[in-house]
Amino acid sequence: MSEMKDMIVDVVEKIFNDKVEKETVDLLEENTWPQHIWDIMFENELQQVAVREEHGGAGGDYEDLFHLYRLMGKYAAPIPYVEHTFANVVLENANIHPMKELTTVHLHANPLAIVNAKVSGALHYVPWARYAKKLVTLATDQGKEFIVLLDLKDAQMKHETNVAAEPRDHVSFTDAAVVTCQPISQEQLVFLQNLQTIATICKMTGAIDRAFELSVQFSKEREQFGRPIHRFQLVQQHLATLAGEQALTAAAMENVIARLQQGEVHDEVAFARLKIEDSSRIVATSAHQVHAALGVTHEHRLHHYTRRLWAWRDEDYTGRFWKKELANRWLQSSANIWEQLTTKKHMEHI
Amino acid sequence: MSEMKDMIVDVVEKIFNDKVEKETVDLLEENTWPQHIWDIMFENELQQVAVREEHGGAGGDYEDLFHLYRLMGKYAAPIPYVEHTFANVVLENANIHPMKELTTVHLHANPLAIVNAKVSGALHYVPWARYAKKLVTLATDQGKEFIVLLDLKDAQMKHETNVAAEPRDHVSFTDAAVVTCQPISQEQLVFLQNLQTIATICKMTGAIDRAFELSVQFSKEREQFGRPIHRFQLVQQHLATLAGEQALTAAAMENVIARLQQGEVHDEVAFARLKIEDSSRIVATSAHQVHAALGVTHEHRLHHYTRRLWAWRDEDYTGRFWKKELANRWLQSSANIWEQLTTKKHMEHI
Amino acid sequence: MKLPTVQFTKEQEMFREEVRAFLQEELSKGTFQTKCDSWLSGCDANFSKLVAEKGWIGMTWPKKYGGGERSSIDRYILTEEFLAFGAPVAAHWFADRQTGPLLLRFGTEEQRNFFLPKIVKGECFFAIGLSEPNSGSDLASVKTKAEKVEGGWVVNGAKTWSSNAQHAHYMVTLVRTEPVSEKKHSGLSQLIIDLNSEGVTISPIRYLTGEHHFNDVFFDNVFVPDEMVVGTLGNGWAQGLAELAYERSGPERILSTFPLLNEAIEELKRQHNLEGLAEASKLVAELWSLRNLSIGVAKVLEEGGEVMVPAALVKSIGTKFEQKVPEVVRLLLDVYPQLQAEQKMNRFLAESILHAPGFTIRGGTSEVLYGIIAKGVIAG
Amino acid sequence: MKLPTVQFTKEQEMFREEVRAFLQEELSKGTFQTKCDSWLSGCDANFSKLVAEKGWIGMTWPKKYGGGERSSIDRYILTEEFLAFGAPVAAHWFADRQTGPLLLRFGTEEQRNFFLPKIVKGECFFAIGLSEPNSGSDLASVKTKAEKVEGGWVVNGAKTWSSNAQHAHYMVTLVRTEPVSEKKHSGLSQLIIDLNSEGVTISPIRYLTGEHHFNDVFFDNVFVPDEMVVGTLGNGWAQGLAELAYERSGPERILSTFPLLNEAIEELKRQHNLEGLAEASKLVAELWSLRNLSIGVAKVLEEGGEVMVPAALVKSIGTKFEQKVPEVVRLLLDVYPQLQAEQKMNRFLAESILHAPGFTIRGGTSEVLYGIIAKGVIAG
Repeated sequence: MSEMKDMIVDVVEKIFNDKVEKETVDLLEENTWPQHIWDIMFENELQQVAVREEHGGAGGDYEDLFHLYRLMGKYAAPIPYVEHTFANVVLENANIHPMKELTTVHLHANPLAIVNAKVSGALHYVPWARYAKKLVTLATDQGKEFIVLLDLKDAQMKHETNVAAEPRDHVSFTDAAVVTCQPISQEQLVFLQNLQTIATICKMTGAIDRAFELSVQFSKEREQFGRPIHRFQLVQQHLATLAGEQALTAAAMENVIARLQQGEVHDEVAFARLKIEDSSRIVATSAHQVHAALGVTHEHRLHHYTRRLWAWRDEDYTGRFWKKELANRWLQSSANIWEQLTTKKHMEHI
Repeated sequence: MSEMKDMIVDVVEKIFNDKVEKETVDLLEENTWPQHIWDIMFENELQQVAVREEHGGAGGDYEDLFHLYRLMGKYAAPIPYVEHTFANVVLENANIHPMKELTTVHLHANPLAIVNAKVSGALHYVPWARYAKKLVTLATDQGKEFIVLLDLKDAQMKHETNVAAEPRDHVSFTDAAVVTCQPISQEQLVFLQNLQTIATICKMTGAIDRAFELSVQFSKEREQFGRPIHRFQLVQQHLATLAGEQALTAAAMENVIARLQQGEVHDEVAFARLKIEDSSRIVATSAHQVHAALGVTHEHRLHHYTRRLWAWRDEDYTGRFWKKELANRWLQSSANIWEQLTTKKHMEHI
Repeated sequence: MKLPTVQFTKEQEMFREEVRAFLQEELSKGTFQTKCDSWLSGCDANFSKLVAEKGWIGMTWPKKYGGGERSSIDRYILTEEFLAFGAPVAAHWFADRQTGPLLLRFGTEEQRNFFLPKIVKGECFFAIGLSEPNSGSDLASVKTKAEKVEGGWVVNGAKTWSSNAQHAHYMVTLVRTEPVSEKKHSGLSQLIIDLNSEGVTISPIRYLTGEHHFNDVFFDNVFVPDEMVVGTLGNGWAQGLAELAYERSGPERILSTFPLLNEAIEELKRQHNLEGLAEASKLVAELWSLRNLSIGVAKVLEEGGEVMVPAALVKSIGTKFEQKVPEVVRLLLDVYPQLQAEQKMNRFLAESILHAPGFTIRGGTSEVLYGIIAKGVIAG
Repeated sequence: MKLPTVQFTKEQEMFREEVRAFLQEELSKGTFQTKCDSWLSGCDANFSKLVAEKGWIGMTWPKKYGGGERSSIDRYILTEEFLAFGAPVAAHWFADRQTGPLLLRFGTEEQRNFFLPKIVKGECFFAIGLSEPNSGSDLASVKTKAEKVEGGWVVNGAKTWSSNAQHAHYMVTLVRTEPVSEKKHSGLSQLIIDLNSEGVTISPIRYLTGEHHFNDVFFDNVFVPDEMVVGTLGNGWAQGLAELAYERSGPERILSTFPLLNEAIEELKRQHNLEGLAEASKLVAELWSLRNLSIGVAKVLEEGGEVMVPAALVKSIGTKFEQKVPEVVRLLLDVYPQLQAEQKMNRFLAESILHAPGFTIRGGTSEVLYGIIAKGVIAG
């Protein structure tokens, strides 16, 4: 862990507390976004966190970056921070110089094809593509996989959104030029799968943090039948459920990151991803039930968090992907599940 | 529906109320059973319900019989009534004369083999075999299926029990004589599968009736923190859950029987079986939680019902069997599920 | 709890076929597009007009008011088919489900003669004014006040969560006609308020998706003539409770996400996915079980029986089932929820997920229902 | 709620291997047979003696009392391995988990010197006397009374649900040493009662399976010497609360049905059942998540931090998970639950199903825990 973690987290939380009002998040639904917040982040060099020193990095490591991702979830920050910084993580892992201009990333499916150094193919649900200049993605050339950097002005684009109104565009290329590309090994790809999954886990953890906080606050303020609703056993049950899922997901995130920092992350990424997918359902259900009618209005900000949970759980490398992966790993192992759980594995990759 | 249904049900409920004390049910755990209750049932010709007139039947039809099965569950009646009467149902459906002496039945798996008119093979978990004289089961002879009646004195037997301490014996035959046998068509077998499944549904419905009743009663009598526990919201939630499952399973049972009586039962048997399996879990969990520590003692009679639910849900044609059956049926049908649900099908069999 | 077992007659089955053929045809003509939760979100006056032409609004009401004098089981079948097809029935929904039965039970002959024929023709839509800002589940804490004046009442206050009030002509409004006494349920009355009256302001409450289904309705010295009082003055609470049974046990508490389940099973069949079909069959079994109960309640209602507790049961379990459908389906199929998607599955999944939180809140929260059921059960 | 993230050290991993090798050997020698819920149902003084010989009872306690002065993380690892192997640890369980820490915190030097070395040697087992007939979740409603006499106290009353008291030598007993005042939590004290004393009667409460784990313990003018008072007179409630944290957050609230899960996954592997393994992986993910939390609480406990709320969380969610395991496993595999079965799967499934109802009741019902958690959360 970098020593600056707490400081960076404090700085960003302060920025978001000041600048990311509910109305700011609502902008996405009007098909625009608060560029000024992006710019403030830039002025504070926050897009450079965890970038390598030789590439102009501002210090910090993956752990710091991941804790910022959690804040993106906690504030439903309507900026492509995760996408841009993770695109740069991918580029650096492929030994490509990271980008300053807005770049997005799409790894988990539909690799494009490279033919005669030109790229063709279509990608669904590319985050923030309409606002980004560049795209980092996978492409195959004669059976080999490459990380490619593409210019989005070469793309045909159809604007779409996820259920949280975040941009998820349909992007297609026909014989587009490759800005740059590098081959990527299977081990590197697995490592990037792990990293991207952790990124999603962190965003979701943050959204759960907030859905829990909002519910606690609401249950103190809201009165029914003459007393604050947190005095009712059935509301207490919801609060206990929410507190439990929040604690479990926060601990899962921290444990996965700790393992990553020790170079020992393995099945834990899958476990944390599966758990947070299930927690999302439980948290969204209980948070909405506590908030009752007020929570389903657009005016209340709860939906900024629950809709993100509903969107994010089905994006990137999902629980579906990871549970199949676990099944395959276990089938190939003679160790029983207790041994699997209690024996650290050193990452084979990178 | 036979007009005598309410009368028969009243008679048996009265007998059980008088005679089937908790201690009577406990006898099974001491490896004995209350023969006198069997005898009283016999004196009242209750073993003859739904038996054909020409076979000495006492009137009544399947609907009457099934309502008595529900009472067997509701009183955890420690007698092989369901087994004996259902064995006779099977015999009559195979055009074999029903038995007066205690007979049991085992249909759902492991058919025995007939070679040179002799039967060999082993059956697991045969209900009440140790006390029965005869066994009705399936056997195959050169690829053809038969309903066979066997003499249990020809069997080797290992005493086993289910989790409710009911006798479920391991029974094996080596070149045993066939008392009588008749070939059975696939359609007849499907019909018997339906009937046996309905029988189990009825027993389980009765056990759910009682687990619900006991919980309501307990929540009125038990005080905690100075008031009856039914005044606590979390107990109310359990009571509402139990009331719901009781209502759902009772309605499911009645609907299946109504369809059967109209000769139109089809997917409904599978639906009711799947539902009652799930309801058993919900009911056992909530009933025990309402009863708290007292409910897990042997002294309290709740376990007579919950243990039966846990045992019966895994016996005969289970949810596992029926959900596969439904999947296969649907795959072969061009009708969508709404059409399946709302269009009556006439039984193809019998 | 013992409910009757209803087996549909041949005539009823034929009626179902008739409704289905109509919906199939309108669907293929593009008159409507299937939606999940269409009884809230599918508001289309033109479609309601088509339904009216078939004689399917107020179909159980007396012929002298334009009704069809059909059985409530026929109406049950009709409603089921609408929901299974996800047809846009929201415009006439409340008038058909609640206002008509209310007027038939408590209304004056003049009210019946004036309103029912219009409702039946699909020309008069109603909204419901029950909840108030800050009242939440405590429905009896009504603050909207009607003061007696010459020839009528002057209403001041506000109602909230009024579905589709922006398209409705009238609102059945629960107001306080006597000052608050010890029993907060007393002194309440139901008034029919013309939503075009002076002093009425309707302002949208946007749903979390941004959709406009719900409204705040404000009353600023709105005059309501005496003849618009429904039933007995001061008896509004009891009259309102009677409505709740109609509101809680219908197929709309089971089928709101059915179009998703149906589509999912069709997709699993296309994939020859036996494991998936087997899992989905458990949902269908639950649906079938709930439906037996719901039809049983409909039968008791028709016979004038008491259904407060079983109706609460159907609602609490049924709406939980509706919420469960998208959560199970998304694990059975690889599908990305998206409201604007071209693929039906993606769209139905998004609609179901986004509307799900409301299912266990609207029409009585599950928490309130548990209390009602438990009290009923304890009282025996 | 912020808990520390614990990563095991190399030494700790080696310790785990050591425990595992021991258990593997004893298992293959037939010293014990794996059971679900073995910390309640596996009571074997001989096995406890073997554990004592390894220095694994009271392993965190000071050396001067015979302890090993090892970390609570080591003890956590040890406990996990016992439970994962379903080893019969019930005999020394309460002395090790609760009585030792209680005496170290509140006991006199004499008490420590007398009891701890015996416990460590596996020669002295304790039972807990907390619940009383009819007290249920209302633990503070203690009626068992101790009256002051020359040189000690005379105890009358009864305790219930005392696990394995029939095998224990002593019982830490919560009694009322002052008359009931307005605050029912005050005036309570903890006494160590020799279960061989005159006037003590232990009678079995059979579990629903017929097994004998629990007991009623009656006190009829039982004399308890002054030196057997633990801590401060009248402070028994507070002292007892401190014990609860130890009782609620350990691996025994997560792993009671683990042997079944382990066996199920091995079986799915044998069947090459990828779908089943994928489903089972969700349970393992839950287990992993709970374990992180439980270990975090253990770490805070070791550092003397406050864990009332997170311990209640671990217990309420962990025991629900323990209950869920058999219900998921039985749907993944074709297995018939049977207590006397030869096949491990059938036996583990029966043990898990039959013991499951107790998980969410013993040590604080889930209903009581929800209240504790919610109050903690609201207080911030």
